[in-house]
Amino acid sequence: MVDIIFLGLAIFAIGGGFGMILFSQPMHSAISLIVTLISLGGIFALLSAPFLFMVQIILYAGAIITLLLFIIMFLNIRDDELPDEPNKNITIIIGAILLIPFNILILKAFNTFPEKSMNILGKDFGSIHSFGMELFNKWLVPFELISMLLLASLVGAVVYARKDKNRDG
Amino acid sequence: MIDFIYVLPLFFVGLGAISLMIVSTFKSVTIRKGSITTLVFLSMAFISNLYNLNTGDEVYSHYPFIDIFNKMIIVDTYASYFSTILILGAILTILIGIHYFEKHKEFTVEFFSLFLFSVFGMMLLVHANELISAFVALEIASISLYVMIGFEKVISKRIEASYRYLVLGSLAGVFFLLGTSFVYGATGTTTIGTIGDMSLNTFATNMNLLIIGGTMILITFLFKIAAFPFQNWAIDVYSGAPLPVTAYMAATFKAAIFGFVLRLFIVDFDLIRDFWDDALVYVIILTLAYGSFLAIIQKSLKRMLVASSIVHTGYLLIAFTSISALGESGASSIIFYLVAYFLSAVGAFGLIAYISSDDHLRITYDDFRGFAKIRPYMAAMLSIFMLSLAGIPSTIGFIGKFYIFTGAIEAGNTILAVVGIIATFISVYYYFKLIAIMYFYRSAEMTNVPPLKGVAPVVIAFIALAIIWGGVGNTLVAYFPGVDLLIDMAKLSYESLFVG
Amino acid sequence: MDNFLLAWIVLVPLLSSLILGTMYLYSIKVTKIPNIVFSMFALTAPFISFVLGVSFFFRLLENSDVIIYRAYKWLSVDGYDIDMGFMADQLSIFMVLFITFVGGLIHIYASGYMKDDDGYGKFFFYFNLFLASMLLLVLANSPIIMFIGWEGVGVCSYLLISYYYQDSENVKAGNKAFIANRVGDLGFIIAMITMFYYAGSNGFDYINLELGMANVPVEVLSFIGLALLIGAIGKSAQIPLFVWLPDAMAGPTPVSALIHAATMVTAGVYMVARFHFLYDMIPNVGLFIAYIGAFSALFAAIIATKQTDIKKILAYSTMSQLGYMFIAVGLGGYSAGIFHVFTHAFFKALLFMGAGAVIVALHHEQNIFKMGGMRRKTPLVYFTMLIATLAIAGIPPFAGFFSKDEILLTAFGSGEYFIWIIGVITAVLTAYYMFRLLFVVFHGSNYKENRELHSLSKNMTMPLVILAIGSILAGFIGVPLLLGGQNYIGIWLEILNSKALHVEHSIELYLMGLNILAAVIGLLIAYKKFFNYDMSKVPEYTGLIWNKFYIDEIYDRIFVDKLKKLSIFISYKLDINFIDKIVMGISNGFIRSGNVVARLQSANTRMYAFSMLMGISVISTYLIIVMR
Amino acid sequence: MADLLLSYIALAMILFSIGFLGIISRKNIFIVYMSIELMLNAVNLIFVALGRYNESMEPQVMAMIIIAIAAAEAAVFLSLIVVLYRNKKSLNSDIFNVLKQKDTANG
Repeated sequence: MVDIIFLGLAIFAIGGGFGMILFSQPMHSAISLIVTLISLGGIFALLSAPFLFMVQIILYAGAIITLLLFIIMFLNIRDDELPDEPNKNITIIIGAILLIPFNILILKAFNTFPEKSMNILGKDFGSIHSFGMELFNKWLVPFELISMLLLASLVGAVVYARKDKNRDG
Repeated sequence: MIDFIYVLPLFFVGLGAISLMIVSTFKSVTIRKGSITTLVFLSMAFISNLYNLNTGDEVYSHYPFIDIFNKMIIVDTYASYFSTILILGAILTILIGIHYFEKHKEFTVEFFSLFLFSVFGMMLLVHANELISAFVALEIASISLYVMIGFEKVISKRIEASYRYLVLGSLAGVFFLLGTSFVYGATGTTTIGTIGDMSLNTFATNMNLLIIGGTMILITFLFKIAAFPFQNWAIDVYSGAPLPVTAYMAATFKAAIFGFVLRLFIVDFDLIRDFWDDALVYVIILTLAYGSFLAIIQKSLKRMLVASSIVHTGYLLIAFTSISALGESGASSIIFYLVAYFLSAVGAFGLIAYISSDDHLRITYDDFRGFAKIRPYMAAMLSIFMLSLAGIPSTIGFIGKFYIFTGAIEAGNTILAVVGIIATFISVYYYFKLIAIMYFYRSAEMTNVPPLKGVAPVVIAFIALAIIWGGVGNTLVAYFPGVDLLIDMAKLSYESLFVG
Repeated sequence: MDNFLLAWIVLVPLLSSLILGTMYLYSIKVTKIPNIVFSMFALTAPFISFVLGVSFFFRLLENSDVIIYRAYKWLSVDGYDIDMGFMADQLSIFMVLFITFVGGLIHIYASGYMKDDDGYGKFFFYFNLFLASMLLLVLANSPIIMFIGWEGVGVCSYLLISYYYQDSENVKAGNKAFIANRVGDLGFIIAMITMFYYAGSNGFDYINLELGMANVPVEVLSFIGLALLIGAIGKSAQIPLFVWLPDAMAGPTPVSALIHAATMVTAGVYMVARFHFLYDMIPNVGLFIAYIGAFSALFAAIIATKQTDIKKILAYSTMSQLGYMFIAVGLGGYSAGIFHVFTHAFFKALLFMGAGAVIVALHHEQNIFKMGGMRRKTPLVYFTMLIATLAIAGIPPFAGFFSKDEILLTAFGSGEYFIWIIGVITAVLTAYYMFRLLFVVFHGSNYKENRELHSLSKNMTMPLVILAIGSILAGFIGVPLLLGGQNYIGIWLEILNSKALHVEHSIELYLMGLNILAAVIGLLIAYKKFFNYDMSKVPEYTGLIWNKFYIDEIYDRIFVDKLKKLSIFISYKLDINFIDKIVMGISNGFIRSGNVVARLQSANTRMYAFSMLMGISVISTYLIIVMR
Repeated sequence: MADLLLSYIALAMILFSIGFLGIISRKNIFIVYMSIELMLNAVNLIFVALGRYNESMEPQVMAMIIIAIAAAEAAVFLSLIVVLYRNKKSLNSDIFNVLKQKDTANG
């Protein structure tokens, strides 16, 4: 049963990924990406990470991609403004061939891992409580640093987004 | 309390960044006020950092707030030393850039906020003792830089450079995370020091994964310092950026990256380094060749300096490969060369930024025809920077190269030393071309050359003096970056991370 | 005790140069400083150094121990120290003496030559810097310190050759000199690194190197020797790195005098002598050096016979004489080589200064066939030039005779008869082209009478006289035993000479006679062809028919025509087409590769990402292969 | 299948590769951005899978931090897209080549 769920989610994730890079309309791509992200959220749930599952759905699919969609609609791009991409498929094929050694390398390295059960663990593992304990006991530094990072990106976004007063000059 | 003193430099810089962010909304805060505030915060950080650095001959290693920070931040002599370089670099960048920022009206106070954020990120990077924290620090520095590059967003090439750096930088960053995940998979930890301990106990099967993880991290590292085959972005991004930012990236950011990578690779990745030493030889040769070829054809001075910074990356990597055989002295030659390059590059970029800040008349070599006639002091300073970059004796650049090449030979990498020396000879061509053009050609029409006035030229003159000073002899150098001290520090960071 | 004064030999010109540089900046920025103030600082420096040199000379005379002064520790790597050290031994002090003496005279001369130039202060700033670099090169106690001086000499020569930088040709000439020198420097550096690697473990000064060399395999020694030789060839303008020397005439004449007589070009000879301990162990390389010297000597002499520019003739003659020196040092006759360096310094400086005086007098005319009859106008210059010409041609008892004789004796005594024959032929040619110059310039008739001569100042003529006296007397410090003399220079530089020559006294006498004969033959040919040369004629060989003597015709048919063709071939075809092309080809190759690289910089984000992908792919493949 | 670590890693690597291919093949800057997001997600998947494998919470926290980093990057990237679109009136990254190496000067 778990296998079937995993397989379904994986197919959706991969299909969404391919859709994302193949659609020429950014809107369609973004929707494909959401499919992938939600599938990934499901896989997180399979991997005993319910909290991350929530975060993935709410924060990623819900917030970040919504923001992306908003920007796409905000710019209101017409079809004829989209770049002409005649060599897209050939590049993808060449790139895929070049990526083969990279994938082989990594999969070979993981292949030697001893087999171990990956069933969903008990209630506590991956719950908000255990997650919070881990975060605030051990990972406080990066967590706090994230706030600095967000501040920096906030300033950056403000700089970029504001209308320029010297635009004419 | 003592823990707090240790993180005081970081605290000041971070505080400065947030304060400037808040005050940037007020109209009354001008660029000048903003830059002075930046300098005040940086100076406070500098002084508190000197306190950390100056513990006599004792070297130390300390994890502040160990129960909360969980060994993710380390304060040791090594990190304090790098922080000194970084803060000093930031101060010099601001001092040299004031003129430039005032002349370009696009710049606002937010720029200084972002600037301090990036300094904060870089300092954090050299203090980081854990891969994820290091990545966050790297991202703080990078994101600030992306925006700083594109700050004058009405200029096409600025935002283009920003875009290119953002896309490729993020792409490279993903490899860091991928590497981190592999390292975690192989050892079950991401804390520097523990990785090394674990790697000694791990089964040989997982060793491959650790090596792959280290390689992925190395890819990010090679990208950020613009080494072959990840060097393409450098010339575009650097030449698209405003000149003071270019100087800052080429000199200071590179130092921060090396600061972190040296820690990581000295402490934990002995194995990967041995594994990579053979391959790095090709990377270095190609980096040197690519940079040299690119630099030799440039007509624009800025692009030439940028292309030659790729060559200097090659020199630094030569020292990097010598570490496995020489340990401390290999590491210290990198640190010394970083300082040498940092001074020369900041001076050269800064002076060109100063000269071309009013108008954009002096950009190519030809625009400097007969420059010595009109501005002899500036020409002399520019010549000093070129001499130092080319590594001519009695400049600090020569001593830096000397350490690197002798180190490479001692470590048995004679080929690299020879290639490096050939690259040096080629570099003489493009550096001396400027000197020759300034001194030996009839002057072109020179209009509106900025006079020697204000803070920037004085600072640049001091840098020029420091370059000569550093090249004259070891007696003086001993107090300057301190060769013996460097060795001690490299030693300590090695020991402390295993002990602590 | 007073060893620190050794450093001051170098420091005095250096300080003087720095003072001059500051003063010059002040002078162009604020108020003009009169030339006399510059002269005061400029001209005293070499003589102070000279006096210091003399004092060390006497100390060495009393006690022949090497004097070493370590100023401070310059570099320290892992407890391995390199000092800023100076060393005075017989060789270096001997060099210092004539560098400062001849250099000082050239300074005086230059103060007259350059007196109307705007950049008077700048000129002496470079000049003294040049002198300081040369002295550092000579007095250094380790190759690294020597290299600083070596580089300094290169940079200063570049500055001085391009001194009249308004003309882009001159800048090009300076560039050429600089590039040729850089090629040599590369050899030097490679040699240093190899030496350091194999023999530098105990220290890198000459004494330790000499000790360390003992255990180095001979192939490595040969490699070091050859690499050093590349450096020496670059500095001393030997085949194939000589291309810069004739072009270097673009600088003011005192610069040519300084570069050619006492300083830069002798650096290569000095270097070989300095590393005599190395070359003693590898006689094959030494022989190679001697051959390079011999061919350079002949080659340059052939070219010189065809030149019309007075300074170019002298330039080629320098190259030719340097060839002699290389023959000597290559065959282990270090004292003979240094002796020739010494005598050459006098007469070559004199020749250049005389030429400069003629050039100034004729308002910067350099073609000898537009001069003529200068004997009456400038008798003093004529007289001194005559002495110098006699000296360079090797007519006894002038200086060049003794040194050249000793070199040829060395070649003969070492059994290298081929080199010896080349040496003798070159001697004939030397006498020929030098007297050709002298006769045409000073004796030629039918020149345009109504020309006004620029007056020559005392500053320019006085050094001529001193050097003329020097050119007469300099040879007497090395009179061979055979003539009842005492070979002082051989004794003084005894430590260098490892090889005893076994030549019968009678043969030695024959050889000496042969040398004189060679010089006289050259002289006579020149006399026949050029004495009272008709200046109104076009300066080409077709108009010169002196075929009353059968021997002339033979000579013309056998030698001159062939040599002329050879000379044209060498100087135009070979020099310009071949050697220049190689040099330019290399640099063009770099630029072309640069353009290829530039094409990769397409400013296309996707392409950059793609190249990253390729890099990652290659790295992954590498890892798959390496990891089992 | 869902029991094997390798299958999760394989899925992650496929997604990672797709992301990389998107960057090299697409001119549309929106899709370039989405590709980077996809790559980050692939790395997250590896982390979470390894966390389950090691029965450790740590990687989940790391994944969480990576999501936050992605959010920060998103803010900058999206605002940059707006600037680029205003400046160039196009989404085609191939036409952003002011910085191309030319024979003439550009500083």
